Amino acid sequence: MNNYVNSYLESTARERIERLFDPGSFVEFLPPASRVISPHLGQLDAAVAFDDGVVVGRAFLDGETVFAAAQEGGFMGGAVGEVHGAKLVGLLRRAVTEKIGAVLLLLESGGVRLHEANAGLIAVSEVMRAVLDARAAGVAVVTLAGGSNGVFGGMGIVARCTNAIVMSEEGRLAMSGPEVIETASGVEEFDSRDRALVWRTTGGKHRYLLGDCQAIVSDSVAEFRQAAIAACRAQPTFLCLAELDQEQAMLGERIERFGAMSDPLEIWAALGVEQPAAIPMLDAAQFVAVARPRRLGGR
Amino acid sequence: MSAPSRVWDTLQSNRAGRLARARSVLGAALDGKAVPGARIKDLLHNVLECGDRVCLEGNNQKQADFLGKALAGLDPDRINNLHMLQSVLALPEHLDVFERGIASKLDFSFSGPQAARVAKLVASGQLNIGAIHTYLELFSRYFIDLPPRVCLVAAEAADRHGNLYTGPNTEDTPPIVEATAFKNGIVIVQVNRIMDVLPRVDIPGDWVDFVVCSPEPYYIEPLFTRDPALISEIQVLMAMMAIKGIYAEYGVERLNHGIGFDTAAIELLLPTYAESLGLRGKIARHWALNPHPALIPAIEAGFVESVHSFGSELGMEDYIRARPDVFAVGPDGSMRSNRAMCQAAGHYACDMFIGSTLQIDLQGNSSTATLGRIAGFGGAPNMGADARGRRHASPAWLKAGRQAREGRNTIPRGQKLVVQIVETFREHMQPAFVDRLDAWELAEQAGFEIPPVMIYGDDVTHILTEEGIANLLLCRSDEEREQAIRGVAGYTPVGMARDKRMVENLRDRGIIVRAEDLGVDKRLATRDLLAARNMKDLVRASGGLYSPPRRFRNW
Amino acid sequence: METLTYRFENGTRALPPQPRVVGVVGSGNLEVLIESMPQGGACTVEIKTAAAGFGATWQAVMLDFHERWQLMDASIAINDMGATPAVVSLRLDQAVETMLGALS
Amino acid sequence: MDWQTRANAMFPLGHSLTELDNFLSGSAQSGAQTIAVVGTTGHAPIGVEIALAQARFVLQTVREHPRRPILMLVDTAGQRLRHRDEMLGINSYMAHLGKCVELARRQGHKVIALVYDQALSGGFITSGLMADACYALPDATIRVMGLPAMARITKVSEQRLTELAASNPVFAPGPENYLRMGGLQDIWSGDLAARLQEALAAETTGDLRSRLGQERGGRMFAQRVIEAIMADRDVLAP
Repeated sequence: MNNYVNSYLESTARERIERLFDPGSFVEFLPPASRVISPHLGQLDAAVAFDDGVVVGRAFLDGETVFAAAQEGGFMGGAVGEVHGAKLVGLLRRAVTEKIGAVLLLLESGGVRLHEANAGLIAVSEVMRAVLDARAAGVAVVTLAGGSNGVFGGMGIVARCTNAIVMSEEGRLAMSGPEVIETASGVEEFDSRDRALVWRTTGGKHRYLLGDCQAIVSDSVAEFRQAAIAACRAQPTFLCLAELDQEQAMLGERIERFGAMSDPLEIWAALGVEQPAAIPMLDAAQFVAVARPRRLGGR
Repeated sequence: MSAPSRVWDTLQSNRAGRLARARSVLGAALDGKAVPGARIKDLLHNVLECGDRVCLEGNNQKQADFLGKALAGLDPDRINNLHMLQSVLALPEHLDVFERGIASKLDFSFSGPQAARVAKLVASGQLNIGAIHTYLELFSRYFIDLPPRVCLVAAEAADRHGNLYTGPNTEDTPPIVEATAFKNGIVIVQVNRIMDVLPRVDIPGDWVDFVVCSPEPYYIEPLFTRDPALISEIQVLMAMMAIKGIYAEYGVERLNHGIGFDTAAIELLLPTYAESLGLRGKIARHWALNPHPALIPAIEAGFVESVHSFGSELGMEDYIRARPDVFAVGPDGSMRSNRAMCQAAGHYACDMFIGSTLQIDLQGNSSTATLGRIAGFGGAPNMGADARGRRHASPAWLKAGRQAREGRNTIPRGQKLVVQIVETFREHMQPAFVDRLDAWELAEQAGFEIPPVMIYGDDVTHILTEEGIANLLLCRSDEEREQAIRGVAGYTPVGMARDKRMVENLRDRGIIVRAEDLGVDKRLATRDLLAARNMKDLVRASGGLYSPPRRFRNW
Repeated sequence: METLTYRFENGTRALPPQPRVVGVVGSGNLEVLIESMPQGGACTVEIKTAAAGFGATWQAVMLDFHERWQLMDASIAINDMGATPAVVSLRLDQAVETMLGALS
Repeated sequence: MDWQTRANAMFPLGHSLTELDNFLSGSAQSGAQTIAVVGTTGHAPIGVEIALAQARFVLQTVREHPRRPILMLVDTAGQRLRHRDEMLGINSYMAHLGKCVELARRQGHKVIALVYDQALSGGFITSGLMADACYALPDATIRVMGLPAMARITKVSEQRLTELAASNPVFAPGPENYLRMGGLQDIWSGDLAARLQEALAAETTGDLRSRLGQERGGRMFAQRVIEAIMADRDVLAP
């Protein structure tokens, strides 16, 4: 009966921060009392939030000092505006100057905030550059994705620029939302109401099997914490040609092997999963036992 | 004096004429009772006559959608002025028949998804409403003054003789077919498949005239599936108050629940909160209820002993089959539902109905009608009404009756508990409490003789909101009743206009009860208390037997 | 958006210095930021709400809140997206309870 | 605006660009330098294949032509909106392209981009916006979403949006707005070959776009927020 407190999905951004890091250790940068709100939402008669939908600051994780950011999916779907994006950039740059070991990005976002679309788009690319700059400076950048809004749009790209991604099955990682695809290309292309298909296509288990995320945990803040501790210790953090060549090969292989398939179930079968239809009901530990030997890019 | 000789078999000869026309036009294409799907319009054009009363099976769950589409595609020059009889208008083609001039009159119960379009067609004069009924009332009229000349129904499967297997979703089929067949009407059935041997016979073949195998299985709506992830803390609080303040207070053992998240929260609190109060075996043992997935944890925890259902629910088939002690199942192991029987059971055999609504006025009348939408009622009014014909006693029924009659010189008698559970504001800050129901204006606009009230105030015994419970049984005057309602109406204009002193007096007398008066600890009112917090928890609770429709999954 | 402000004088209960924010600015929800600051003993409230026309409701909700807690030298700022009074009261109580809890 | 015309104007000394399925690549001569050119044509939707093809070209350039400048030519309708692309993880392909560009930069390749026709949302993030400096032609289209669609989503009337767009560059389409916000280094006009040579010769150190946006008055908060966090201040500079 006590799982709720522990559910990552049901926690707000602030609750995730409070529960994931060492108790009481979080110190927020530009906290809500600073009232650094979006300068653009007001003129469009939209509600603002005192933190512009992202909490950033310093904390201890298992005794180590880390930086952390958590996007609030409940506020405009976690979408990135000018201030929101700049908070992420500032955090990542400060991690470099203060030589912080790791930055944890608790992402939950639909991507660019349409009310301030140009600023959001530029900001997302600035976040990307800042993530890669941090990695080049030896800072491990780790993404946690387990919120109900998923990690979409530009933030889906940002996530894949980080060192490692930890997901829950309920978490989603993709580019365009199913509703956007349905609107643009028709319900035959992607039925956004078919949630089983949506999660098969974008959810944590599929991403783990494809090698897009490095760890999968159940929807528990405690499990995210353990996986985050492990991910922060992984080295090296910087990009090199060999690694990108390897990624190039893996992504090419993906198109070759699975490009003609139309449902993730076929991909899972092709990866050697004996009962693909049974995958969705497995809990995280059972799933990892089945998936780890068969997934792409496995480590 | 010689009286002109009267003909006594016009219905039979008319029926014979229709059958002969159909046989002649279909010729060799007619194989016993089986009509090829491609010839459905030929069949309908020939068995139907202008002005016929036609009952199209369609309720809030299963739909004879293939036949409905065919009907909507008929030639209005040949077939027009039909009088449609329908439990529920759910699909667009249910209204296309009016728009295209094939039908002109309608008697029905519920039109939720199409309510706005109904209102438009009424306004334009293309649709004349006979009356809006409750389910039981409409079924009853099929046998008295509205027997269908032709009915178009849906079944899971048929055999060569026209015997029907309706399976878990039997629902409305039996009364429709019986009313039609035994008044010399024509019974046409769409089936998903034709089998040599049926799993069981739900409708005997000699009541059935034509069977058509539809290219797609009939449409079915998972109407009673509520994702626990969407239950709010406020709903948890209200559910705690309901369990402690009403279920436990009256010892309610036999009951019916409405469809919303408020009652889903109660179902999910039985194995946790109610268990902690030691209520297992004492409350909520026997149900008239669709197989709500949210009931699974309470069934597994041993709270629920029996459930009889109006219809089935998509994805619950295997679970039901595996719990034959709880659900009504046939010799084949699958469920048998029956809307008419379950409505009667809900009315006469249950001690309590609890459900939500959209608007409540100062007399306690409640309505789901809103402007521009003619939505109807469904089953709630049959459940949510005192069964004045009831004669058997039970502790809950007697206690309610005692409270209503205390201090009055009347003969002892029980009363049904009818509870309306609402948050004082719905989403978008729509107040649930109003001085005047929208139903009045709707009635004026549509020319109804009476406003479409879902549950009459004099049947309502309790109103439960996040602010408290108003026990209307204990009110002794209209004024007390009004203040009791205002006293739980929160910050709505109705609530803020309360007489504070009188409300405090009602509270002292236990007519208004707050969470703290009940000893309900508000700090416990979190989603933690739900026995399942998401769909997957429900699947786990069912031991993997419940298989939710795809749109309810996030896996 | 509509802005509403209220001021309740003569509170008796002081808050710890650390500000507190609870809730989320999402549909049917709100965020509440409570800060301790000198206000001559008063508790001030500023509400920015997406649901216009509910001034009387807000006033009643905030008056009851003040009667429950009697905060002094407190500033309450709210960003609201159509939360019902039940949710508003819940969030306000949560915010104060966590702040006062932090005191003990 | 076909790419050949643009290419001929930009590379009067010659080029070997080839186009296959909207994927453009090759080398070109700009003044005394040989540069690598990669991009897309025909408002290409960026799907997994074309993202990967661009990445392959960038990696090949890094491997075979150390320090050779890279010019990205942008013409895209945004990311491809298909179930298949999402199933294969299109965000990983986009990110991979971005990382390859980053690698090139770190290995001493100057990377500039030119929006010669159209740059829409997702297709732009990992191409033009990953360059050291991004430029655009004056008649280029740059946007996330058009005003009519934005009006539907934000429920603010199109007329009101148009009025607001006159003073605030934050949501309305157009290269001028991106210039003011620092997203574009400059808008090219006149002699394209000369502009290209100037751009290749320009110094670039790090990502200065938020500062540019502030200097140009189009993005007044981003830089101040970044600075406040870096300096551990709870208030923004005025």
